[in-house]
Amino acid sequence: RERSVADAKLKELTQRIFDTQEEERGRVARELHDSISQILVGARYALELARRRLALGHEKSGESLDKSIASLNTAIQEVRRISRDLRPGVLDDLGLGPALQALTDDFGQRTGIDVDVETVVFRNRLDEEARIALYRIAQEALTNVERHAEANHVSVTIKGHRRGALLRVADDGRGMTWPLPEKEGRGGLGLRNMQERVEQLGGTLRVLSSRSGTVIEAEVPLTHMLQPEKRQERSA
Amino acid sequence: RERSVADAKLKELTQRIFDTQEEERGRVARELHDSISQILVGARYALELARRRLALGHEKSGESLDKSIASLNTAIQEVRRISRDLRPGVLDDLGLGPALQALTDDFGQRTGIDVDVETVVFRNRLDEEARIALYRIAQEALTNVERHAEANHVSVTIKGHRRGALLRVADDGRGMTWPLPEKEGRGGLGLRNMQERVEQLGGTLRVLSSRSGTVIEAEVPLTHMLQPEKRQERSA
Amino acid sequence: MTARPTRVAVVDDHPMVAEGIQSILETYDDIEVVGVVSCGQDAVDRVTELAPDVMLLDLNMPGLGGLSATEIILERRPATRILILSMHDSPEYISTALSHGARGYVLKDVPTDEIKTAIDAVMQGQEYLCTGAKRSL
Ligand SMILES: Nc1ncnc2c1ncn2[C@@H]1O[C@H](COP(=O)(O)OP(=O)(O)OP(=O)(O)O)[C@@H](O)[C@H]1O
Ligand SMILES: Nc1ncnc2c1ncn2[C@@H]1O[C@H](COP(=O)(O)OP(=O)(O)OP(=O)(O)O)[C@@H](O)[C@H]1O
Ligand SMILES: [K+]
Ligand SMILES: [Mg+2]
Ligand SMILES: [Mg+2]
Ligand SMILES: [Mg+2]
Repeated sequence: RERSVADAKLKELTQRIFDTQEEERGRVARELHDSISQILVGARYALELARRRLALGHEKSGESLDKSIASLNTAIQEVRRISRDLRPGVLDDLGLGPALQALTDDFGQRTGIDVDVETVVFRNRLDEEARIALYRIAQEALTNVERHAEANHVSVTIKGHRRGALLRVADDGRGMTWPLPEKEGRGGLGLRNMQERVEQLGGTLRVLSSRSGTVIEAEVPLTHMLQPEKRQERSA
Repeated sequence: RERSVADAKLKELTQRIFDTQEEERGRVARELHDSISQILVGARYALELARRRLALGHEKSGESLDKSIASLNTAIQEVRRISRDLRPGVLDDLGLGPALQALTDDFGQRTGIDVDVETVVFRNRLDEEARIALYRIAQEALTNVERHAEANHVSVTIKGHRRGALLRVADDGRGMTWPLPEKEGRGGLGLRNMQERVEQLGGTLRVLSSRSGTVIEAEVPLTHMLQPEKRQERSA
Repeated sequence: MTARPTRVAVVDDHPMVAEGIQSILETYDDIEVVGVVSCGQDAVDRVTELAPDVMLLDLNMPGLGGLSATEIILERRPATRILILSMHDSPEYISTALSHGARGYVLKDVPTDEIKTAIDAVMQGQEYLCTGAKRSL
């Protein structure tokens, strides 16, 4: 019986992992198809109209032109948003510090929660895997703060030290029971995924929570730091 | 111990999905940013040039207009391609048969490999989970044919029978050693993911391979078929 | 205004963008496009020969990117005024570009008049930061 309970749970979790992946694919595909494609097609109609009017020496071709310039602008902004949501260029081009800065700025604006970032600059850079993992962890931690914490303030810190790098997201919200009580049905994937991501890097995740708030700390070992001389040429 | 085996498996799967997901996110984000955005910006420059020329009564504004219509068309096609690769609208709107038809058409055109599809129509439809899973399996199987099989011909069949539904992808290529010889490090993910997806549905994956080709069969049980009366309103 | 036209070089790996900017700049009498180059390495190699007053430099290019190219170009020919052209609207890019020695930063999708405004500004010794960036610095 132990086994079949574990199996069922495993199966459910597996399904949820596939589901979230497919959900994201579906969402992005729809955004591209329903939003971007339609705007572009609209712009093209306006353009073709302008073209025809121009050929006929019609005076209103300028108007259709303006219309299609406007649509094009909307499309460009939407493409930028979708691309950045998938993976911000800042992260690949400028590194984790600037990416966290951009992430928290957006977060603060969207939620109205007061947020500060501290980047203790360190010479050794994180490798790509660690950079992405820590970014995703910060992203998920902030989503949790927004959805569950009822916090007034969050602070995000990233710093390097002798043994590696440390990301810390601390809020002053209501806190939670940690470890999470075993519940029937589906718990969240967020904390579990953070854990998984850090373990993948050979690091550790710490969760500290009390009535005065929650702290998430992800620590990544030195093996994921690039030596300055090994630093890759960035295409930034 | 049973439990920890299951845990390890889940962990591995999670990590595999993270890897492919991040790879895909990065790729799509870059395609959008480096390709689509640039095409759109190019189209806009051409448009602004046309606008300026028009205002000056310049005769060449038509030319810039044509250029920008051409760019816009390229952008529309590229957006469509990216969207369809992520999740084809046909799959959600029309079902697995038409989606496989579209997939193989693309495949044939891109690779020059001769491909045919047979859909033995069945009244009971697949539920969403099964539809997506079988589509991904066909996609991965075709990718493998393209990359490894050196085949001249592939045939894709989907049919329903009393016990469920069967997807079959058969090529006449070089074949492979099956089961794959245990190697150091991590082998490919494709076949493992197919396996995982089918198991998730309570189905079975069969791989048959010889020097005259490879056959992949994925079988999904009746529980994933919607009864005609339970059939959801489709948006087709 | 200077008597002779401003010499501008355009560097972008995307042909449609490079060509578009070139055509637009050519409509101004006080600008001369002295070269269109499609990668960072070529920009570095040809800066002395082209001798531009202003170099419009794309940020994301395969191989040598705009930021590293900026540093090398300024070592070779410090008189070059570098204006970064980019799709990225996060302010982090702007401050990084300036810290690498660029004189200005223009978004690719602002109205093209602004590119001209930016060129004029850096020619007058001013710094030019685009109006379209998502947050102010
Ligand atoms: N910062 C926080 N403050 C208060 N409670 C939190 C915080 N972060 C997480 N929690 C609690 O822990 C639970 C589990 O979080 P987790 O991120 O794993 O799942 P979720 O957010 O509920 O769902 P998902 O992340 O899968 O969308 C939450 O439901 C919430 O009750
Ligand atoms: N249709 C086929 N014909 C011949 N060999 C095949 C075929 N499909 C798979 N193989 C062999 O099986 C191996 C494993 O396939 P699998 O899809 O699991 O991984 P992969 O294609 O190598 O990598 P990935 O799918 O993760 O990108 C391949 O490397 C190839 O040698
Ligand atoms: K760019
Ligand atoms: Mg969560
Ligand atoms: Mg494969
Ligand atoms: Mg570029």
